Amino acid sequence: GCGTTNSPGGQQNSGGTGQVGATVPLLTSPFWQAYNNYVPKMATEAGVQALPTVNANSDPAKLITDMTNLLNQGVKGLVVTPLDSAAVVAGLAQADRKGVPVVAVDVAPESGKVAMVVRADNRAYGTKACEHIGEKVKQGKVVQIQGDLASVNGRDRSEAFRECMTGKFPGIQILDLPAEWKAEKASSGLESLLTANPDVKGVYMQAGGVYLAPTLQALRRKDLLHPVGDPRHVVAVSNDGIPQEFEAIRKGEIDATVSQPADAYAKYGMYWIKKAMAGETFKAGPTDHGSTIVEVRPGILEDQLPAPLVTKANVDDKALWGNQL
Amino acid sequence: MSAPAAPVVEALGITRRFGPTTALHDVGITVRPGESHALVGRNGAGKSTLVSVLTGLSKPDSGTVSFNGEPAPPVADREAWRQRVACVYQHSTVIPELTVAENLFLNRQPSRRGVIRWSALRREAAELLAAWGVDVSVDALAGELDVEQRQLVEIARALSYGARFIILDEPTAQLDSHAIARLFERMHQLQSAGVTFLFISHHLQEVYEVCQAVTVLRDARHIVTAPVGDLSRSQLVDAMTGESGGLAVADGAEREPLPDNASVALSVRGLSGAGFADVSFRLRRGEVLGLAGSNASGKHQVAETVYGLRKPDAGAVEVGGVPLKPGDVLAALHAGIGCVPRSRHDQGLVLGMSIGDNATMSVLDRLGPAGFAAPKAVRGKGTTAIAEYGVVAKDADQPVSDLSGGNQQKVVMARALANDPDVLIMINPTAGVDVKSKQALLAVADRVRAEGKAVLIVSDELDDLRPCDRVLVMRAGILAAEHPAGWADGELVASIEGVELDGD
Amino acid sequence: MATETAAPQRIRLARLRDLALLPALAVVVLIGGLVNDRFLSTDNLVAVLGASAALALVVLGETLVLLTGKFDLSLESTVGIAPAIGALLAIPAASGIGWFDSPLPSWLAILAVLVVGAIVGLFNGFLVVKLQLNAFIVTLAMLIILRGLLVGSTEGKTLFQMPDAFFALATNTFLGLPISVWLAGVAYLVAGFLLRYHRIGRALYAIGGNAQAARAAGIRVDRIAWSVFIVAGVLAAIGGLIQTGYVGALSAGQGDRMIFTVFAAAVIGGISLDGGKGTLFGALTGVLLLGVVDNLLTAAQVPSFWIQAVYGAVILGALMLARVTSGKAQT
Amino acid sequence: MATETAAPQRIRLARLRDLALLPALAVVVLIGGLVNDRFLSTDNLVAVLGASAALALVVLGETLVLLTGKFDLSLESTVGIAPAIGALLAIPAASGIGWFDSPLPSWLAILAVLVVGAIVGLFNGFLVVKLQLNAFIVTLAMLIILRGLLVGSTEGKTLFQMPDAFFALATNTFLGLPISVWLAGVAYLVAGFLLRYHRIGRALYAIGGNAQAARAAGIRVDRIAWSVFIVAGVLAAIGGLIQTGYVGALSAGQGDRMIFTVFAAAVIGGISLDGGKGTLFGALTGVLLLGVVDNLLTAAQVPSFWIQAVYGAVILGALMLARVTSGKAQT
Ligand SMILES: Nc1ncnc2c1ncn2[C@@H]1O[C@H](COP(=O)(O)OP(=O)(O)OP(=O)(O)O)[C@@H](O)[C@H]1O
Ligand SMILES: Nc1ncnc2c1ncn2[C@@H]1O[C@H](COP(=O)(O)OP(=O)(O)OP(=O)(O)O)[C@@H](O)[C@H]1O
Ligand SMILES: O[C@@H]1[C@@H](O)[C@H](O)OC[C@H]1O
Ligand SMILES: [Mg+2]
Ligand SMILES: [Mg+2]
Repeated sequence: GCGTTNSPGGQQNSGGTGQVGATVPLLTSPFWQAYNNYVPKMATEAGVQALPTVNANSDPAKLITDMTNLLNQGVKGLVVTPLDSAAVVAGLAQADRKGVPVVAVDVAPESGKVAMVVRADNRAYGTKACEHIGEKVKQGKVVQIQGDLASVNGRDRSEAFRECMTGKFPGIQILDLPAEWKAEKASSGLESLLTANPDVKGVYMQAGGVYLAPTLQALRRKDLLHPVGDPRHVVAVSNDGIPQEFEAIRKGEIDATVSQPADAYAKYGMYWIKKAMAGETFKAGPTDHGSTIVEVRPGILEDQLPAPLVTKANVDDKALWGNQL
Repeated sequence: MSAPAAPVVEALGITRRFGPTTALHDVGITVRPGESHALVGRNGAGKSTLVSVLTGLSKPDSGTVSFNGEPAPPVADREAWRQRVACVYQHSTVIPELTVAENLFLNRQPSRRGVIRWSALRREAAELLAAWGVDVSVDALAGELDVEQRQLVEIARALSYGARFIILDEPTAQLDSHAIARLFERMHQLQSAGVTFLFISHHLQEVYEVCQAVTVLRDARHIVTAPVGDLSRSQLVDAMTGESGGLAVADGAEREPLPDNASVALSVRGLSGAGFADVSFRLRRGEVLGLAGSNASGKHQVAETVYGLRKPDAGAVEVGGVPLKPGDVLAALHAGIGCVPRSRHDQGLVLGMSIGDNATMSVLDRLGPAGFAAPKAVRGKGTTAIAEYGVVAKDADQPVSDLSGGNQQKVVMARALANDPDVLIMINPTAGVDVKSKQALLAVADRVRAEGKAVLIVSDELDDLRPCDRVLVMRAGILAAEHPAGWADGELVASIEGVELDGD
Repeated sequence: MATETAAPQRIRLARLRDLALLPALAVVVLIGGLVNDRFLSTDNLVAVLGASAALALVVLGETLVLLTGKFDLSLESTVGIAPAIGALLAIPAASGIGWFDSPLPSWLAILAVLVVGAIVGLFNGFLVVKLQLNAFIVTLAMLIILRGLLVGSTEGKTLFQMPDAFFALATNTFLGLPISVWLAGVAYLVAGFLLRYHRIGRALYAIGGNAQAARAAGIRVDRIAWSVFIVAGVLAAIGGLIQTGYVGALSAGQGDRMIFTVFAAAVIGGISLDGGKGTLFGALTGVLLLGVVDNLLTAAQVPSFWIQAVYGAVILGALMLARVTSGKAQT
Repeated sequence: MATETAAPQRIRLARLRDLALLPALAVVVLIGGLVNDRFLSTDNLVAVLGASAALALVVLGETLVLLTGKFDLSLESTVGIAPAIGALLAIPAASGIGWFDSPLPSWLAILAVLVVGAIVGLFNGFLVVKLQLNAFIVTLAMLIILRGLLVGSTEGKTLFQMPDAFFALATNTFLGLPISVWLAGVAYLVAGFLLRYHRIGRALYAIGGNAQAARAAGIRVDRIAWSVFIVAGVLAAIGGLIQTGYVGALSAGQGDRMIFTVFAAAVIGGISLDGGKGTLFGALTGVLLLGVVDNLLTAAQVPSFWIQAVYGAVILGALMLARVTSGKAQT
């Protein structure tokens, strides 16, 4: 297959069978909830015997404990969703000691042994959002509603967004709103900012799953919710790709969103773990599903799944996971 | 003559258990209309428990209560109980964070269509207190009153319910003689107006002073009920203790006078602080000194300052000729002072901890090497204390919260003496303590004196002061008089109250 | 007599406790006005109030519980679960998430929100008042259970599809203020009035101050303490409804960690964790202080990495200022 | 005499308080063994211990503070900030995140971790004991400040480039158990011994039971209460170090929300929030119960959407069981 090499009878630990443990980082975000629902479905499709998912509840230490517990239960493969690129390494080491292959989803570990990383580029989300907003706004103030500053995804998005803005759109001033993935912080914070700066021209929501509704509510309260095309329209770009974001795009309430592929995360997580359990090893190059494997750090291969920017033009695309629920 | 009216209250066959403890065993009591009926017994005899049954606060396991010949209302109907009986409980029932006015009218605040009328409330409260001669602002928080004021407020409140039957559970334990006199005067007035009292006290002379009948409880059982005239004081004590033999408290007047060369154990010079000024006295080895005065005289503050519980504004304290660091209890302990503090519940005991723990609390650094205080050593000291002070308890591991008031006081005494002090300060040492225990506690003071140490007894109870070689009297914060042993009761009382007697 | 002169001064101090936060609040508002010229605009003040309404109601509930000397940590979860159950009753099953094919009418669903709050309070009260379990740990367990039920019953999904009535409290306005703000205002006035002028209100203080004494005075201690849990649950449910409207959706994380803020507001507002002490006015100043600081820090664009530290420092500063101005040790 | 018969039962009850959790723990372990045959394997039991070591140390610190009748919420933030500052001192600036070009040697950096814990405790103690500010709200403010400082000083980045010494506690083993477990075990033994056999330990109980009486017995109440804050800070710092080693990195969220678990463990273990009551043995059973339940729920394959609700329900169940077996109201 593309991007894979069959290892000739390498460390065949279970012949590709046995139970697989899967984690989720948190369940209070619609995005991860969708992922959580895709896991058993995609596992069945791939013929992988997955245990019920385990929720780390935003606690990196709990993730390590969960991994330990799963390994002690004798799983033969792990599909983990690290909360952080570094704060998973101890878990990876344990899996390695037991010869259990690991696929990491959403976050690439800093080091340690993983068979494959399945993720879309979070920096690219920030850049895409910046470009879309920058093109339309050019000059003026833009709010970015940040995630939890202690989370790697939120940080990547923030940094990329800011870098891109300063580089490409020097006329734009960014107002930061750290909202910790929390709806009410987004709502009240945005209202404060809009009151202090009635001339805000654009908003970047780093997590549409949490921030879409409060953003729209705040805009509505400040009487700034005008459809795309209206000169008073505040450009809004979101991130995640849940159905409600698509709905808002259709209505012209927001301009675009980056679809973070929950389905593909689950699907290729299972796809790679199955192969890894069968003893296959992989190398950089194109895959059989249109993506490319990149060696992001020595020894760490990443299947970089596409995360399409969804606008009015492609919002009805059936291939988007947000249109399949 | 008409048939005798039904008793105001009649309790029959009352049994009340707390877990395995039987606090009341088949106890009965009958209180006749218009009388003042005393209820006496040693600490833990069951008096307060009987009170809580008679006021409907706790339901007996068996037995019946009736008022004026009718069965008592159901326990849930507090209102009905309150019309039949009012009570000053032994333990404070004020709400510290609420004002005096509100405490007086809690849950019956004057209101119009459900809206409390604060001005009326304050006015009625002021009237109530004025009628009682209680000199307290109705706007003061109850928690900031001193013990006497608080007690008076509680008494005024109990009387204001309009019940014709009033229970007073040790109302005089914390009052000074002035306040007690006022209370008795009031009781007389009410009694002539037809109010009936049930009165509990460990001061037996009070029983003879205000009561017509007396009931004795012992070990949860009813022993005797009789007109006070029918029981002599020693018969009463025998009934309470279950053994014969009167009371003997050492009297300072019967001792040899101190040798002139007795060295000075404690010297207080020009001590001033909140509530007292320029107090000086010397206490010699082998001497028992009394410090008397009303609650407002500042005597407690002086004693607490000497022990380091308070910082003085001016003046100095020397122990055995060595100046003492002010405001430092530990320094006082190391200098050889021991102290029975004013309130055993506030300062004397950690109720949740054992007898051993409490008895050793002031000497934790002396139980073993490097600060070790092995449970064995603690228990050992506790066991010794139990034997030495006659504490009625199962063993040294028993939490002091389990003990009766008098026995708790003995543990405080053990703590004060744990460091084998050269100077023993005892503040209100026998408050709330039964006659027999009082005797035991004062005997300790005498024994300590006999060992050549010095004792300072801070109290206004004559019984407490009797063992003293001399008594200093404070009034309004200053030393006002000195009485050598052999004083007459009336003379000392007058001195404490600041009333001049003719021909002294 | 010594105490007589002491008394009036003491009282002044006791009252000061409730006003203790005003100087701090004034300082923050002043700084706000200097830093940002729109800070004192009507718009912004309305925004602060609108953002604080939900918190204010939950703080009200918690304050009542604290006054009786108990604890309720689970209110934060009620903020999430109560409106969620209402929403699940009101959203048609066809949309993939509701419970019934023909869902309840809005008014009934909203009533259900309140009922859920009441039931949670009833259960807490049962465990704490009747079974005499430790309030802290019981309501912590309830917090976890209810949060879990919320995640479980919505499968983590955010609910968007509720009828408009669910959003009305936060979105509709009257005389320029959101209904939620009026509601919170009225709730504080009514509760504040009852606490000061009604026997039931005074009973709360009595119970928190000395439950045994309250019982001796004929106050039905258990019944009232239990009722307070129920009232607090209902208030938290209303707070949750307001939050839902304010945010425009109901995520499974609604109310998460809110209890810290609730306690912070109540306690810096002078409510004692030991019971029986504090007033609603104090609690309200606590809520407003937090709301104003939040607003101010965001508008001032304190670098986002440092905003939390500054927020904590401002609370600590306010606390110390309150300590100095009221001159009293805090409990 | 009546009291004499009462005594033995009272004492038995007082001791039962500390053992109250054992039946619940036994039931959970039993269920674990039935549900999953690997549950009682050495591997799994070691895993439970390893996962609980950090929590155990923080609970130890909190227990000491609670025994004296105070509160410290900020311990959860110390778990993050203390090792973070040590790490920033030990990582070369060249790596883009450390503070010094030539960083401190590991041992000095680890000493710094402890010192940071001590300083935080010192500051808390100053505010609570000296200035007599409310412990709950002071340490809540500190919690927020320290969390903010952590996010600010790391710019939210996760630290993982520390020298190996930072990970040694959790990764190195001795006789099959991680050093962290030995350390926690020794800490509990020593502290438990001091609490029972040393005057300082007895003084903690006395202070928590009745500070006024303790003062009147010559115990230096303020000095000891203050010291306890410092000790708790140091223990939390060590807990943080263990956590760092356990996770293999130090994220800016380390310790986040931990304080709930800390209180849960201490309180279900019989430590009273009113002070002066409870033992370390009880607290330890609380820690183990939570660790075992956590492990069990994963092993029992409870669906993730419901796992939290079940966790809460188990805690509540354990609490009720403890109530029944000890037969005592809980405070
Ligand atoms: N709430 C309770 N729980 C358990 N035992 C109790 C309780 N109240 C009282 N007792 C027990 O009942 C007995 C009687 O107590 P009670 O308070 O009636 O004594 P008392 O005669 O009032 O003593 P004192 O003179 O010290 O006030 C005591 O031995 C005590 O141990
Ligand atoms: N929780 C309890 N358990 C067992 N016995 C109790 C308890 N509380 C009180 N008692 C008993 O009730 C009786 C009276 O209480 P207590 O000893 O506190 O009165 P006291 O010391 O005389 O009070 P005061 O100093 O206020 O006059 C005692 O016999 C005591 O044993
Ligand atoms: O990456 C995630 C974001 O997209 C989601 O919506 O919320 C939580 C984050 O972990
Ligand atoms: Mg009594
Ligand atoms: Mg007594």
